[in-house]
Amino acid sequence: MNLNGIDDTPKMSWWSRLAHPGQFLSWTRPLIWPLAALTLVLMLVGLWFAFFNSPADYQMGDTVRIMYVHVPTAWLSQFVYAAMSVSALGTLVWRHPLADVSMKAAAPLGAAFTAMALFTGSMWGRPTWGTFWEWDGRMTSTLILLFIYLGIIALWRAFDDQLRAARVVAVFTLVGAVNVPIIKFSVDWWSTLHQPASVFRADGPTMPGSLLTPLFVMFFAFTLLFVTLQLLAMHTEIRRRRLITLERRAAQGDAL
Amino acid sequence: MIGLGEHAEFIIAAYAGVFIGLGLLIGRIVYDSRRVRARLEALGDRRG
Amino acid sequence: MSGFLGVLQRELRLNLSGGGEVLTLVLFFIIVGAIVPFAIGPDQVLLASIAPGIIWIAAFLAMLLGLDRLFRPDRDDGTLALYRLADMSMAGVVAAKVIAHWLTTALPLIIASPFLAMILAMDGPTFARTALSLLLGTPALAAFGAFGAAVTVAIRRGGLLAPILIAPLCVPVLIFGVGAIAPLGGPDQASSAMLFLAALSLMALALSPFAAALAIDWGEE
Amino acid sequence: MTQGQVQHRINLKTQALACGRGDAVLVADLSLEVAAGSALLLRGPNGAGKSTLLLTLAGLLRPISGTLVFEGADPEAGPFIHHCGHKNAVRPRLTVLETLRFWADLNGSGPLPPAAALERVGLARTARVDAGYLSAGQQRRLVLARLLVSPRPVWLLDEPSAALDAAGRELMAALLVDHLESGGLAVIATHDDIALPGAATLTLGAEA
Repeated sequence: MNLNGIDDTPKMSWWSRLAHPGQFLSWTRPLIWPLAALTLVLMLVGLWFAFFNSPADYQMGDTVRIMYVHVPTAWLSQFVYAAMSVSALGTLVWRHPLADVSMKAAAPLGAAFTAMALFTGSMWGRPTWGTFWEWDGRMTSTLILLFIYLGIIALWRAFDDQLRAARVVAVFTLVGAVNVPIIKFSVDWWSTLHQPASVFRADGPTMPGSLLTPLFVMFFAFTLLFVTLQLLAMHTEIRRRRLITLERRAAQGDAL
Repeated sequence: MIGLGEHAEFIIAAYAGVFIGLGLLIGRIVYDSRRVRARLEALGDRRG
Repeated sequence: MSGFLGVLQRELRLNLSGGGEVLTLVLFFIIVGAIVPFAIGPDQVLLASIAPGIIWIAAFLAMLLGLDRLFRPDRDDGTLALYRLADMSMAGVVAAKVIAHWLTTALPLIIASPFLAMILAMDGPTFARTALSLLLGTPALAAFGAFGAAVTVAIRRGGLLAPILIAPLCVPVLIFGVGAIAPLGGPDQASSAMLFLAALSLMALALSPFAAALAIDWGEE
Repeated sequence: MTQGQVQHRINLKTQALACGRGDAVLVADLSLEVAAGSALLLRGPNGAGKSTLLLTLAGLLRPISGTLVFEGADPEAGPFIHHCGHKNAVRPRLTVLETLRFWADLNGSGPLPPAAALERVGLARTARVDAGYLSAGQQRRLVLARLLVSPRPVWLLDEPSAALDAAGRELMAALLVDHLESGGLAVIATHDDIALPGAATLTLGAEA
């Protein structure tokens, strides 16, 4: 607690100028359409590769094509959490106003990608393992990650005051980030205990190049898609906050 | 399109699921963005 | 230090005096454990094999149930504001509360667990391991629980949210807790699970007071 | 019976302080100075921001802008502020003496033992009674005893005289006079007249 002199005079560096939500809005707004176009192109190229220009795997057959959507969404489910944790640090340590916004925008995206990773995983699992759901280490820890995402979204929604919410959610996100590796470790330990060891490693380094090309294209397409959506959602959130302020001011004006 | 082998339905379901999901996600974010912008404009904010 | 003891003493006094909350939680624990055989049938062999899991689940649920009384009454009556201006850190307050919470919820459950072990057809050595794993694992549940309660204390109707937030974080505790009892992977696995469980409890106890204090301070500010 | 101890001298200064809840500003551009040994009475209609200002001064709410300094405060010496809000922080299940002992443990105890403080605020006979049986005015007296068991130079009191009877108000005024004489500082939000010679008055929300 800093009682002996609270000084909030802003230091004007490029950092704090970028931190200003209005500046951020006007600087990144021109990026949205090019990013969206690039995402679309990469996605189409990736789909073309995935369906027309890649062979079936000699072991898994055509089901390997599910990998081109499964691996990118599974990657994003973790990458979005990492992005959220960095934003949470921004909120806690630097009290960066954009960090709050970024955290809030990322949570539903992360939950959606995690849900997609689980869905494609089970679609892959049915032909490969013969069951939609297998309690293997990766599926299980992804499911728990989804629960954490949903908890964070519920926490955001439960607060009335978004500034307060941001700090509390930031603490929770970071505690979650510390816990995710522990959860992963414990779940791996548990699943090897209960069933014969690991099934297969599709993303291992031994994959032939013909499978890697579509995978990389899709990987970048999905990552760019996340970046685009994240920017757009951040813009909306900044505007929403401005809207709330304006509405409140209007209401106060009426009251006076 | 090439044949998808014996498990075609799962491959199609996976892709359809992901792209329907993405569609819903994009739709929600774009709709939200439009709505907030429209309300801002209604309040007379010109900064976009 | 006198502040720490003061908080501890007050929590114990409040939880043990008259209110009967402690007995209610123990009753809940026993009823949850006793209701399982009705759902899966009175097969002694089956019951004995899943008894460690049942006891852990019942303890887990009972501890989640008691979370809401950890900080909310203090927030409602203004004591939380007092803590923030007290001559001790908020982390110290939380640590005292975690200890009191463990003493008034987990310890009674462990004391009551022989009854569940008996009706769930557990044998002696298994029960000994169960008691040990509960003893080592419940501090982590108390610590995580205090963190969940701290995160949701500023929310008016946060009572249901805390268990939802905390349950995923408690998965490792359940895994190692049950893993330390059921010798699925042989005795080696069970003893390493016991060590993991102890490590988890130590880490949670050391870190959660600070995280919870941060959440309380910033949720109230 | 006075507190018999000279307080650490602390002056309160604010400059262009704005405070409120969330980002809704309730009190704007407030510059005030309260010197050690003097008191400031906050007045104003409901909703003018008296409680919010007190919470901000106590450091329980973050100021929206401006500066807030307690001159002469030693950050090493621990907290130096008593804040008494609307809520009494009294739990029904604990006895009066237990409650006060807990506060003394929490805030650091001074020369005055809890039992003597209870006597000073006229609650000596209820010491063994559950705090839940106290009337609203008696609970308020118990809160005053909290100020006595842990000497701190800055008192921020929110409606301290609410629910107090005439004798209780006299008692409160006497405690305040003792506190100021020993070099303490007080900011009091109130609707009642408190007999404090030489106290400045600040009226919030007058223009609204």
